[in-house]
Amino acid sequence: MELAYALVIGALTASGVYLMLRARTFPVVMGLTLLSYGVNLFLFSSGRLATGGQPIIGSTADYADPLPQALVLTAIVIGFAMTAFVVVLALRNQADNDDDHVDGRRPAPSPDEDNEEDKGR
Amino acid sequence: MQAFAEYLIAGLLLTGGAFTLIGAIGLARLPDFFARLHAPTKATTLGVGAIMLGSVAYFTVSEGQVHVAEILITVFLFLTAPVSANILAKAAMHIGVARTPETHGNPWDQ
Amino acid sequence: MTLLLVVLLPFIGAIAAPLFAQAGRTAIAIASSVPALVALAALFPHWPTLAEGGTLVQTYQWLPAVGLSLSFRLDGLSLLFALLILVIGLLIILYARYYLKAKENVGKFYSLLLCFKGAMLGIVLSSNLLLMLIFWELTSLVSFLLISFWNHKQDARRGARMALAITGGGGLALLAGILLIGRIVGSYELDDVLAAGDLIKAHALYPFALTLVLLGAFTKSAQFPFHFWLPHAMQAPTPVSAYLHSATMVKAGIFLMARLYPALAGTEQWFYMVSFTGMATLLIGAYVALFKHDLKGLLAHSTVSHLGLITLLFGMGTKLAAVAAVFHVINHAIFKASLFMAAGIIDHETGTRDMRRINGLWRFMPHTATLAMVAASSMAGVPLLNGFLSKEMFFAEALELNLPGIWAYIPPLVATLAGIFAVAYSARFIHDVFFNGKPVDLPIYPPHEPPRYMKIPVEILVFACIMVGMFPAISIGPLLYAAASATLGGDVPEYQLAVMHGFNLPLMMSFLAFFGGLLMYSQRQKFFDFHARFKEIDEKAVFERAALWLEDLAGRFTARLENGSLQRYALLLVVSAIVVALVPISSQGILIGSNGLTPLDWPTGIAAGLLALCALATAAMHRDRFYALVLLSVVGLLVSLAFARFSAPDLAMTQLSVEVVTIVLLMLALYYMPSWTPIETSWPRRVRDIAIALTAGVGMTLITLAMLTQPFESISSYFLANSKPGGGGTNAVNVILVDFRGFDTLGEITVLAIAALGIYAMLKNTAMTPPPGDGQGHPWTRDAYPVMLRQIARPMLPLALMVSLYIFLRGHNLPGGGFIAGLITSVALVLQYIASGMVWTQERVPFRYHNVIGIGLLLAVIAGAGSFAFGYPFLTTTFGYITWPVVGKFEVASALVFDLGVYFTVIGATLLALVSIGRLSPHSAIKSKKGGA
Amino acid sequence: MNHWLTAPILIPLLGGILQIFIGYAPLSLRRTLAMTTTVLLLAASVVLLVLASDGSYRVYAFGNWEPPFGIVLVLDRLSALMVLMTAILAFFCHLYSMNKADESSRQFHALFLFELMGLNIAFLTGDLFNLFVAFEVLLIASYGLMMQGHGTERTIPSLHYVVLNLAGSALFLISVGMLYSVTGTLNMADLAAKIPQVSAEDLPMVQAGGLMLLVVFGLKAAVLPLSFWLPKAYGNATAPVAALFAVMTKVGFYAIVRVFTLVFGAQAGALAGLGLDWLFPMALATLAMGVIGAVGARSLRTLITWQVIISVGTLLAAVALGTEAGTSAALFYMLNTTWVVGGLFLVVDLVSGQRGSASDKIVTAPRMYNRTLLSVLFLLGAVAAVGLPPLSGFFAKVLILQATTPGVEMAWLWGTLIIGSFFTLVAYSRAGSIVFWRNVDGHVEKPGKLTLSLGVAAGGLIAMAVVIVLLAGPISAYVDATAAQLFDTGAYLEILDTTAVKGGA
Amino acid sequence: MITIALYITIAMVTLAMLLNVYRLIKGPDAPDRVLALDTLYINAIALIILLGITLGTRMYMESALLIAVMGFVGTVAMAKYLKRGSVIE
Amino acid sequence: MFARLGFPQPFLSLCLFLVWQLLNDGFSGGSVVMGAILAWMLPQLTRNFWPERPALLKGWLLPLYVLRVLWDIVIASVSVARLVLSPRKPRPAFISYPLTLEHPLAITMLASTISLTPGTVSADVSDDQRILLIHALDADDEQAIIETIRSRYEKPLQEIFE
Ligand code: NA
Ligand code: NA
Repeated sequence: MELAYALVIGALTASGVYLMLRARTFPVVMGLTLLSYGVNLFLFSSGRLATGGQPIIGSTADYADPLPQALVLTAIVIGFAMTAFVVVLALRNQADNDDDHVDGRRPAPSPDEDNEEDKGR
Repeated sequence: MQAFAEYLIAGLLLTGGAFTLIGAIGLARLPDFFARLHAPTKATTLGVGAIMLGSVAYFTVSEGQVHVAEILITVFLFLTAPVSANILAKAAMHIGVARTPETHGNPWDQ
Repeated sequence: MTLLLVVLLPFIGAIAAPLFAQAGRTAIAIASSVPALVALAALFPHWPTLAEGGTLVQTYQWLPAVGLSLSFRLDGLSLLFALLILVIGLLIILYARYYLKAKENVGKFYSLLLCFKGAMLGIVLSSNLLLMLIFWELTSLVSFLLISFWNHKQDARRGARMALAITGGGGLALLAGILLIGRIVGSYELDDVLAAGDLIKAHALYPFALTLVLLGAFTKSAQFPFHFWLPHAMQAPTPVSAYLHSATMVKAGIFLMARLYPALAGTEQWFYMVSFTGMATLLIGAYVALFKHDLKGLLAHSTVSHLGLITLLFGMGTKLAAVAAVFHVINHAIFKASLFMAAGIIDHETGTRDMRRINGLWRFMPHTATLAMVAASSMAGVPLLNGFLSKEMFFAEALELNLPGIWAYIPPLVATLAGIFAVAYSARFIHDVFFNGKPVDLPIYPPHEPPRYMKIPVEILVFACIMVGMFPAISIGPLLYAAASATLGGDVPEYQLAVMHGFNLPLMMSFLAFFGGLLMYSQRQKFFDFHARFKEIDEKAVFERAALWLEDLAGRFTARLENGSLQRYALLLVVSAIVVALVPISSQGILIGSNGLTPLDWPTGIAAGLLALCALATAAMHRDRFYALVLLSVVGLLVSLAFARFSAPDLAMTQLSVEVVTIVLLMLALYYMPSWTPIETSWPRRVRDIAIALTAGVGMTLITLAMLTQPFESISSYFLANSKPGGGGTNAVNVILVDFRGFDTLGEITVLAIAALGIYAMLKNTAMTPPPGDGQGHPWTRDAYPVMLRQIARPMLPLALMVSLYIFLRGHNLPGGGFIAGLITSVALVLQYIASGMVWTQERVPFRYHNVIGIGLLLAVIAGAGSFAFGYPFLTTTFGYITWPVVGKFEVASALVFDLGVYFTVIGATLLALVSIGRLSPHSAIKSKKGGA
Repeated sequence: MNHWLTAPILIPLLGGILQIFIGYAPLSLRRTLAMTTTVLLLAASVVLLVLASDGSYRVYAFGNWEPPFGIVLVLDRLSALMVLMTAILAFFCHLYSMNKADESSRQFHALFLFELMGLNIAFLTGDLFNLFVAFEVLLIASYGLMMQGHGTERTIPSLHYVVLNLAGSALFLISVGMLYSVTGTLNMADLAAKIPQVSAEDLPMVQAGGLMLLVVFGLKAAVLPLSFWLPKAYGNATAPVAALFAVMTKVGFYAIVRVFTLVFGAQAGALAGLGLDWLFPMALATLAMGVIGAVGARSLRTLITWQVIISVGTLLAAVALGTEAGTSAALFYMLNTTWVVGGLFLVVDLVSGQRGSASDKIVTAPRMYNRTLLSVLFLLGAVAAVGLPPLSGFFAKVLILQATTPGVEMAWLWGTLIIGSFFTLVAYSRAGSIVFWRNVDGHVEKPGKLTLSLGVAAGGLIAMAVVIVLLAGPISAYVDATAAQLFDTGAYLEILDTTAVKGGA
Repeated sequence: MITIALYITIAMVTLAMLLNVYRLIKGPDAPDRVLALDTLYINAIALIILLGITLGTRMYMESALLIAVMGFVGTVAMAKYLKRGSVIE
Repeated sequence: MFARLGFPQPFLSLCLFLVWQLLNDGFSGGSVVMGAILAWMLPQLTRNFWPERPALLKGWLLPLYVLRVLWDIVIASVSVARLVLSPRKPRPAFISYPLTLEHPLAITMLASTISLTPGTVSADVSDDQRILLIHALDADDEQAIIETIRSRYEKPLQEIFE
């Protein structure tokens, strides 16, 4: 069980990080979202995994750790606010630069400046 | 638990599962989008409905107290599934998704 | 108080002086003289004590933590320098009264001059090395402003910058040196330092301390190779040159060597570093001075040379040499100040300083010429003038220097050679300016004698030259003795102050220098031709080029690193995190903890597989944005299933609601963006990114695995135990959120509120052009609000409100709560916006979302602050049970009010954000004109 | 429980809520109320400093839940100092903003006040996760503030800033998870108590978590290699915002000082001094990078932004010495650099307003109307920033230099700091002399007006460099005591003995 | 018996999810993907109910209810995006 | 009468009352009181969002209709299941169904019913709301489908609504 759970977090992190390193705002936002899924699952599991142990007093015999759940709840909400903000910022970028490149609309690279981030633009 | 209840619950669950699966198979198998649209709207909705009923039965019997909240979910699904289907169909017509050549009639321009 | 007052007075004057600027130049000059006059009067009573080698120390505490005290010391040495500063300062004030034009900013000038005077007095009177350093750097700073007094001139700015860089930089080295001395001695008080000479010299840090201190001294006193700033500082108005660059500031380095002589001198390092630097400076300065066509340039290089001479004397390390050095400080200050003033008069009256144009001034200003010729003779070392006396002592000391072998000849040789040059350039100063035919093309013609009072300072100084030269013992003897005594720590050698010491080797050298110099001047054309073969280096231009080059290099280096690429910055962050996390993990290894793995049930396994698959697919398919978005939704759904699977119903619900709103948000944004991401990066870079992403993923997997299999104990049992009795709710998560850690939640809803406000502000005046059709080029459909959707949306609203109320009310005891309820309400309203449009819905919403946010936050605060009234801390909750007929027993909890705050904030924030984006749509604007759907 | 502890949080919160409601009220009313809030906050901060200066710890347990179970605010000398420093900076920035900057959106004052709230939570909280929440509050407010103002030039820098900080927040949560998964607690004092007892098996987890926390704080503080986002972000923000942000990097600094002396301090057993050996070279590299950036700067604002990075490097290098003296010196330096850099941002804004299209670029331009005043302010600011006497920067630098003990560390620190100061001096003198002195005739049309309040705001912050010198004795005594209190971690742990309030009034 | 039925039902629902993801990835058009997602939402409802029965608790019931509400809005938003571009206009 | 008591939409209020009972797993003292309050309050709160009154002339016929549809759903699902599982290729068709219903809510209900019942999905409603586009999964006889819908669903709905 733990291995599957850990692999899921690994997959979320890897895809999140990869997308975060892209050059356009939209994939970056999606990457951050994936990353935050991974992080939330991670933080959640810092109280260890439990089955049927919902921390509702009286509903079960053994309770899961409620604290990480509360923390993750806070983290989800904050993450939501942050995502909303960054999405709108990406929109502003699109509006201001008529482009959604994370570095804005940049002048064409001059020949002496071999800037590898510029390749393909 | 009474045997009758057990049969009922098991039957409802299995029926539900089966319809759910059939809906999914339909979604996977049917030839074009409009055909696939039928599967979840009907089979899956019904499947989930059956499972809900199973749950209602299960908890009502096992806890000896009426539990009907699941019905609300089912009602909800019945209300919304046709709308989802409608708007998805509109989207598909707009995009002009491929149809099987056997199709009679034409979709509308959007 | 006296000494503190002496130092402070000029600063007070500096603040006061500009106030007199309106009253005219005379008034401000008089006002500016007051501090010096008062200071002289204050110092006078101490003379008897000092003359006998006494010392006056006054100390006030300031910053004991640093070792810094307001500690002042008056002894012979500091008195000598203080007198130079005060007396020459007074003369400069008088001189400047006539030098500056009425329209110039005299207020600023006198203010800066007084600042400088104060700083300079601070240096010489400080008895705490750190305090001295403060004044030291202050002189650099003020001199920067004085040199650039005419800051519209490029040369003035450049000269000032260069001077600041060199002297300020030297000051930094001095700071380090002083801190090292302080570390060795354990105190910065001069008494302690001077008493600890042996300790210092024996310490391992001594070479460092010495080098750093000397760096400070050498830069300030324009020693080779740092001498070049001084000639370029001549862009300053002449009073400044006369004051700073002959008499005072450049002597600060000399003063420092004299002051720390007992503590630092007497070692081989000292000898070699100081004497060789002095020797080089002496020669180079004298040589270059001869060839300068600029009057002040000649004087400046001559100053460099004389400073080298004094340094050399200190470097020799004998007591007599030190006495000679102190003596030459006085003499040089006197004749050089008068020469600068004379040069200033000439500049003032002719409009130029170029000696190739200035000729035959004797005819036009005989009085000034006489004064200048006497002073220049003193500079040349002509007998009966003060310059001769100290130079004679210098020659004598040069002969006494016991270097091994052939090296023994070097100092006298250098001394004589420098003497020859000195005579030559002095001769040039006299002949080339006052004789040598007629003036050429002077800007002001004919030149006149300057105003009467402008010459008085020069007269006084020239008179001093003669007095000291002829009656040294009476005129300067006691002061020199006191100063030398203070320098040497009371151990003054036998020396005689006489006009003639008989016919001896030093006198021979003087004669040789005198006639050699005259000969050299008479053959000057040959030397000029020889010199012209070498390209003259314009140090200022070199410095400027170096600065530009440095700026350019730094700029390019910076731009290379700070290249504005988010991808790079993000990569650095990710790699940093990976490195710091993997180092301990890989070095000590954590894999599976002692709890081991639990078996995996296959539905969970399949769901986990699907989750991982869809996550990876999102990354892989990210170029098709809508597709990736759908995949992302699946991930979100599966994550919420995972929460449910592992006992977190609240999280499952929250995750799900948030995920849907997020997707709506992303789609709102995607409308205005390309629906397809182009390939931007080369494949090696993508491979690199994949490798890094995989490393991060593997790292997180390992960490998670280790974490999940370690045994663990937490504070949570407390929450479970107190949730019901203490918090009044059976949903421990909710009780944590609204009670145990309610403050987190307050912060969290504040974040939501701020985000929404920020989004609103960001989009307020933004205009976007939406694409006319989708990515495949289909125009959008006509039907904005399909009838079925509109019809179903209507009953959905009351229905969803009911559900959200249900979720809200039960949240304290069962899964649910304000946040989820808020999102359900929001989503129900969003459905109205989607189904019936912006304008239609907005017309029906009877409140501003801003106010909803405000009310939400306010409710939360009020719920929290209610406990103040009962003497409990913020956010303390209370609850009770009420029994009503029919309804039965139900709970009333103050936490519910807090949760209601959460509820409203969520609604307000979510909708404000979504509506702000929705408002961008031009469609909604057009519709609003028509008045609704 | 002393309710004063909540004042620096509740005052701006209530003020901010009020601003939300009165978004459409006349500007003068909004300004009056906003200023009132900031002044009240300043007053409360002074009260807190007075309270803290008795050297005790004051604990405020939210919800009356005793630590480590509830969230506590802990007031000690350090937090009081941070709160007051911020309040003073904020007062002047806010005053400055009330000229024009706050007209760019109706949300300005709300965002500004919420920013202060977040900062104060961060400085006062004694709970690691609450620190995360505080970070988020101040970050989201800072995102909003950063986007204030017209024009499009700040969008990209803000985007970079936001994305990096979102990634940073993710890292923060991972770190919290890692630490919680071993210690089972979030209260910093409790963490400090439990870290020494961590088993060998769990050690790498805590170590990795701690170091990732260092990366997070390092990102906020803008330590190399995580500092490149800063120059353009600060450089493009409106002046009062950029000036207020002078304190933002100090939050990272504060967090490092707080967490790494308390939780991973000398008593932390196998983990004592965690991260310091990473921090020291990175801090020096940051310092060097800041100097290089400053030398290469082609506009005044860029120069100041690199000064921010120089400050960070200097601060953290001193802290990374891991000594009481180093920390004390760093705190002294922090006061100087925060106020002065804030003031410089304001001065530069006034300068650029009077130079037309030349703005703050280091080029020839028409002469400024208020050249004398502005040049004096810039000069004073530069002197304080470079660390020349007689202003506060010098004393700070001396304290830092004195804090080292002979050895390799000393050579590196002294070398970098002194050589760095030299080049910074060169950069400032070049920039200042060109901007203020290399003029063409005439003035620009429609220059930015230098009103009294603008002058007071900019001058006030610069004048703090003088105030620090005048109060150098008491301040140095205070920071010494602060460092001593910080290093006496045993006393901090006593906050765990706090009990709930019994009975009501 | 219920246990076995439950087991089989869970198997069928899980399998259904697999098939849905297959359709989601295969496409070929965007509406197919949204349809698959919508079906996944409904399957998730079933799965949660089944989880509740397995665990013998009704604590997850509202999660299922929520998926029904939220999933619908999500689907509608996506479909509207596909045909109108502007979800809220 | 109901409107004067503050029940602008009595049918909606009834539904809401029942929904509350469902949510609370059946009737209890508390749920009835609360349900009644909400049934009164929520329609008030949201009345602006439902401007056009649903003209439910014979609301009591609705349950019958619902039962019929439920039964048809079961049938529909079975038939779809057969189709899905059988190897035979279906013969789909787009059918334009001329509406006689006029009220949009009635049209929506009809369209929904069609979507939930055998082999048909409502794909679109024409802009003038006079024609319904139906996609039939397996249409042997398009006219028969139209007739079935007309008699089995549209007629009863017309009775309920108009
Ligand atoms: Na001449
Ligand atoms: Na520069």
